[in-house]
Amino acid sequence: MTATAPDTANLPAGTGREFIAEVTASEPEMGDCTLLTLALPAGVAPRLRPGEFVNVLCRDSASFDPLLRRPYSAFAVNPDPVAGTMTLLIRPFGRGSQWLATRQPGERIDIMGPLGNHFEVAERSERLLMVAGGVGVAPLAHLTQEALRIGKSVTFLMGAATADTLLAAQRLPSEVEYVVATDDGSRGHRGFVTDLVPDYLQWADQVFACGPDPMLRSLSNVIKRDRVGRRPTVHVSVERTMACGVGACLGCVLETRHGMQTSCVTGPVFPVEEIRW
Amino acid sequence: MTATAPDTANLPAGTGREFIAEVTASEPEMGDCTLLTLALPAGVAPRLRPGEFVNVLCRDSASFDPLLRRPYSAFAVNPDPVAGTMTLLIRPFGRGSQWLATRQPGERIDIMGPLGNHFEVAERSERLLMVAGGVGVAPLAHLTQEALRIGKSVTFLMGAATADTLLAAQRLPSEVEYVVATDDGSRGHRGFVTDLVPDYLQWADQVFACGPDPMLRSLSNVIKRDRVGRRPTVHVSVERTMACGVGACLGCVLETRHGMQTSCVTGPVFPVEEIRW
Amino acid sequence: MADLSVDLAPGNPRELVLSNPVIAASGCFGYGQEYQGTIDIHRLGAFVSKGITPEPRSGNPMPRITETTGGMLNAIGLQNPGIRKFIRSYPPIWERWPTPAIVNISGETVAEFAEMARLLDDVPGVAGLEVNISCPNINAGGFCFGWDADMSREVTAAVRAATTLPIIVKLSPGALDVAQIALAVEEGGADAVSLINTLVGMKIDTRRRKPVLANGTGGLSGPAIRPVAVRMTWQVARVVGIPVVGLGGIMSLDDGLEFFMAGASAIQVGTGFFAQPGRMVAIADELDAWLDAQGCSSLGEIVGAALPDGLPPRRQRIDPDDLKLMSGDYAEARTTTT
Amino acid sequence: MADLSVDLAPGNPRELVLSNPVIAASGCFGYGQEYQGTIDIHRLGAFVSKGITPEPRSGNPMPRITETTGGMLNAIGLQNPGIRKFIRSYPPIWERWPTPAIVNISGETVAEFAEMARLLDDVPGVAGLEVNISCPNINAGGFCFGWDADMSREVTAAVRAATTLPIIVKLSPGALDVAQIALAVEEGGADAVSLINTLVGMKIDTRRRKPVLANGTGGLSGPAIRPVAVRMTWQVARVVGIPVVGLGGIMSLDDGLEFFMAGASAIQVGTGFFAQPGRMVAIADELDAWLDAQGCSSLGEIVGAALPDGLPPRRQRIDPDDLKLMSGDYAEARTTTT
Ligand SMILES: Cc1cc2nc3c(=O)[nH]c(=O)nc-3n(C[C@H](O)[C@H](O)[C@H](O)COP(=O)(O)OP(=O)(O)OC[C@H]3O[C@@H](n4cnc5c(N)ncnc54)[C@H](O)[C@@H]3O)c2cc1C
Ligand SMILES: Cc1cc2nc3c(=O)[nH]c(=O)nc-3n(C[C@H](O)[C@H](O)[C@H](O)COP(=O)(O)OP(=O)(O)OC[C@H]3O[C@@H](n4cnc5c(N)ncnc54)[C@H](O)[C@@H]3O)c2cc1C
Ligand SMILES: Cc1cc2nc3c(=O)[nH]c(=O)nc-3n(C[C@H](O)[C@H](O)[C@H](O)COP(=O)(O)O)c2cc1C
Ligand SMILES: Cc1cc2nc3c(=O)[nH]c(=O)nc-3n(C[C@H](O)[C@H](O)[C@H](O)COP(=O)(O)O)c2cc1C
Ligand code: FES
Ligand code: FES
Repeated sequence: MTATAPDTANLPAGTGREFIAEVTASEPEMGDCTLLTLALPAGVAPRLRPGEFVNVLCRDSASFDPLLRRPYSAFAVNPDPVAGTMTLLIRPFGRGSQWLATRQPGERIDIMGPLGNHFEVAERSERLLMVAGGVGVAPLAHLTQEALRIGKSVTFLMGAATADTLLAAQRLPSEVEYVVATDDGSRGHRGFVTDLVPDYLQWADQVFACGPDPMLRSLSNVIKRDRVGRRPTVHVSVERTMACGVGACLGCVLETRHGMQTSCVTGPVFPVEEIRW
Repeated sequence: MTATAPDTANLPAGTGREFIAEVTASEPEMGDCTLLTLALPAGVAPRLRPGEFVNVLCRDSASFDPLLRRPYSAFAVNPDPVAGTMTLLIRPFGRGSQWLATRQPGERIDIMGPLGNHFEVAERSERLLMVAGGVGVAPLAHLTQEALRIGKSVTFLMGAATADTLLAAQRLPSEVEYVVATDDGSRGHRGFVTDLVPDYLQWADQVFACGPDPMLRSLSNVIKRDRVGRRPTVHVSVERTMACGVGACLGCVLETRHGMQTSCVTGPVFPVEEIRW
Repeated sequence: MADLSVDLAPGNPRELVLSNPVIAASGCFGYGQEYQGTIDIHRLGAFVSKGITPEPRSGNPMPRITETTGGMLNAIGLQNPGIRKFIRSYPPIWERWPTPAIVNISGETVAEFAEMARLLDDVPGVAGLEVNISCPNINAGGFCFGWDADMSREVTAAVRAATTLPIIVKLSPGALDVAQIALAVEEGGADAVSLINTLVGMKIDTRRRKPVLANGTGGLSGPAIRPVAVRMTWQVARVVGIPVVGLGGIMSLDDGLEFFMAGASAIQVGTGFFAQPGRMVAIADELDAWLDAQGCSSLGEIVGAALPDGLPPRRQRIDPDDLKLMSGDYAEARTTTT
Repeated sequence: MADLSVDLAPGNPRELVLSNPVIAASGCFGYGQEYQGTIDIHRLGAFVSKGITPEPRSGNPMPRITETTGGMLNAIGLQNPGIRKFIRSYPPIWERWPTPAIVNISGETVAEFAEMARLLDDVPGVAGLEVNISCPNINAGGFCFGWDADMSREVTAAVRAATTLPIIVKLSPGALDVAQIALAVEEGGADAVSLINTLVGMKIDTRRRKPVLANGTGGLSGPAIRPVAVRMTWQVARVVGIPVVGLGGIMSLDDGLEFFMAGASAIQVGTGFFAQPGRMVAIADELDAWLDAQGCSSLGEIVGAALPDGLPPRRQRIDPDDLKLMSGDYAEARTTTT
């Protein structure tokens, strides 16, 4: 009987970091991806800071397929203390993401979060550069939303395989300068998004990046090569396979200057120079 | 990639005993049960004889929950050689039956069958007595359909817990005498369906029964006690957990006068006196 | 069209050549007839019969099977007609088939294994033997043959001495060090090893407060055990000079590729047949297509691909007489050392 | 309100009394802090810390975890700060908690185990030890302590001689006969045994043609292994006179009931926390309600319900001095026999 207990079993919504969220909207984006909006229990949305992630149970509780949760960054947040929502950008890879991407409004999902550290925008930083690769665009879209709210100016660089897997421009506030690169040159610069970075290193006070490891590595090389001194500071959000999401299993570690550190608690955001690739 | 291959992978519909069937209709019956109608590949429906069963994969092929197939008897068959269909009566127990009971028209299901032996109506039998317990009604409803077609007369005894879990009378042809028993007496005889059997032993040329083991055991006792000589002959369809459904695993055996016999190939129908309860 | 053929007894003049490396596992494919009409069994490289014992066995009481997460438990109890009736019933049918039939034998003493091997030695229709050493040795207090290197070598040598048929010894996952057992049976004269047999498990019906299976414990099979099976295949393939047949939870081509890359020259499918027989016989075709896509002209190119140092050198073909001779030595060796 | 309390060290004057029998398993619950804010950890009967070693360890390279059907593989490599830093960091926090904290220790020699036990003996905040004998003994060619009865007894005796803390010895599923190992550690002075640790498995990334885990092999946990864990719990609970703690794939109350009925006095939950922490801490409440519904006034009424002959008689409480004494004997006995 417990095997078929609802996900809600013993989860006083809102208290603690495990809660049930109801799907309120679903729409396609970036080709095969899905934007899934979830109603959050009172008090959760305001706490959710850019770069933090949630660990999602991508199955009903009676099944074990897949067994473990899947981490997702918030793409956008409505911080209303009562009617707050969170929007996830989901690219279908395997079992978990396919399950999550196909949830319909009204369905309820078991979520843990907010988890991990977040992107820190320094008081005196005025100009922020975002460098996004693929679904790595998610936490940076959220950060952009926040940065504009507190009056910063943002340049948003995005790279993708083809034009139709780029984030649609209208998904970003109009004040944002949006520059893109595609592998096939079907839109914007033909090549890597990191090729665009040098032009903005003078301009930017801070750089924030998220994407596949190869992209982050090439970014770190660009920085080593072209950055003058220690400015701009560069923070990257890394992606590692996770189990617990709270620092309990040590399965998601990253080798840094300070030794092995968990990407779920000490990360996922790290100063680029601290990571041992 | 193979992990997400469609169920249809390499199944030339209609050839062999594993095929894909599309759901054409679903309606509730007998309280929490579902009547699910499936379009069968050309040639299958006419081969399906009363008492035979199909072994149904109750999941999509990329999941292993549940791992094994679930056996179901046909409740009704439209033997059209081209547009033939089969209707299953599904009571929700656990994972498999719940999955199957919630399939919608248009969905495709991986089925093995027809499997097992069947109910034999003897040439010279005129009067047939059906004794059904719960979902055991399924193969007997199919048998009744066939028996009437070849001009036999049928008395149908059914037992259930309560009135609302009895098969609705209109599900049976009007020529059938339908007599019911309920545990709580909410309709018909209060008590076991087997209590009704003695009154019909004189009348019947053959008795066919299907239901839970306790019911079949009590039937066999009634027969031992009240049957005069070897008539009527009594055949019962038993239910055993199955894996392969084709006699390959020896997991579904039954102890009979002739030793251990598979209920999936030698059965599920056995002469009542041959079973060692 | 890559070359999918494999010889599972390269060291044996009688050979055991399969047209493709997908084999139906023992106890999951009956005696080869049962799935006819459901699938074309000749799309398989070979099949292994249900385990045979010297005398007829009626097996365990019911229930004999139950499901677990990603797997199933079985306690069939080796129900079978006994070696003599078996020989009269099935090999005559197999004789007319293109697909090699391998006979799985289970004994409770070394002598029983040897006796069955002797009876099967020149039976037309029998292409090879699979020796199931996951059985208790009643002369060793029910201690499982496959858990002890000496006992495993002894059984193999005794079977080797009784027949020139290709011998596949099926290893037990219960052993402390399966690689050590594999080396022992290689010494004993095995032409190949297969692994793994089921893990011993139990499920309790919490309503009835007793085990679901009448036998109490049962053998765990299915995808749940695949990681254990791949690991053991990898450990064994690194050290033996004879072909390794990998099995345990294979439900798709990708699952099978794990075993090939771990060093298996062929794979067996058991529980998978219960769920999706159509997909199981299609694995060989999918493998063919996959190899083409990878630009491989033969299966051999990926066998052991995941082994740090690749496969060890293959054992050379042995002279017919030496076969029995070598095993003879081991048989002696054992009798002196026990 | 049934009585859910249990003493896991009935033979030990220092006792190990839990308010309920649901324990967080080692390596899945960090050092007790990590899940705070997610769940109320004090709804647990106790928790076991991540495995500690004498010296700090940075663990294995990444990837360290991957999923399998119904389970997961991990190869963390015992990343931990080392016993000394550990003692400074965590027990002072636990000291203020109502929930008993059990420290899991992993050594590569008998001396290392004894040394850690000595250092922990009177550390406030440490309620007991869990001795992880699923580690290679570097003085025995990397042969796992938990695979050999003598080595298992020796380690237990050495730990027993070094501390009067309640000792739970955590058994390895790799042993040939886990019941024999359990009896050996009972002789060695263990207050309780816990089982099972992970099975060794491997998953191969067929695209990269190498193992998914950087370490190659990893430990298999989760529902996939539950049938093996229940079987071993059942085998051990039938023979030992000390409490048995069952674990392996528990994801719900019903899963836990299988272990209780197989003879476990308490259960541990590991992988389950990764998936559904809220449900794991609710198991004790569900158990309470279930026992009421069954008309049981205490958990003890169902412990061993599925054992043919029930639980063997409990070992009597031992005099403090005898504790070290008895173990002393075994320590000697061993040194003479090795
Ligand atoms: C902190 C963090 C934040 C994340 N945020 C997002 C997000 O906002 N949107 C989003 O779509 N994803 C995000 N991810 C990645 C997401 O968690 C994975 O894509 C997801 O776990 C895949 O699960 P699955 O069950 O679908 O795939 P699995 O079944 O686990 O894997 C299926 C196949 O896909 C491959 N695969 C799985 N994950 C990845 C990956 N990340 N990259 C490349 N191949 C992969 C596997 O190797 C396997 O071959 C994030 C990951 C982390 C750690
Ligand atoms: C030849 C044959 C014909 C059948 N025909 C029909 C049919 O026409 N309609 C129909 O609804 N069912 C029929 N069944 C039974 C059906 O196969 C089972 O109900 C089904 O397998 C349950 O699977 P599950 O995954 O839902 O339950 P599981 O997840 O396997 O079990 C869930 C729970 O239900 C219990 N359970 C499972 N099956 C039964 C059962 N049969 N009786 C009582 N408790 C059970 C289990 O013990 C478990 O506790 C037939 C069975 C056989 C052997
Ligand atoms: C129902 C059943 C019966 C089996 N009978 C035998 C047998 O008689 N002899 C044998 O060596 N293995 C037997 N096995 C083990 C299988 O051959 C195989 O080793 C095991 O199931 C793992 O493979 P799988 O996961 O593909 O099923 C049996 C397995 C099952 C499920
Ligand atoms: C990520 C991870 C780390 C583990 N670390 C340890 C450890 O340090 N010491 C130990 O004795 N067991 C360790 N284990 C084993 C668990 O404590 C437990 O025995 C095993 O996972 C089976 O239980 P489960 O299926 O509930 O997870 C670990 C398990 C996992 C999944
Ligand atoms: S996911 Fe467990 S420690 Fe990070
Ligand atoms: S279900 Fe396999 S023999 Fe009947």
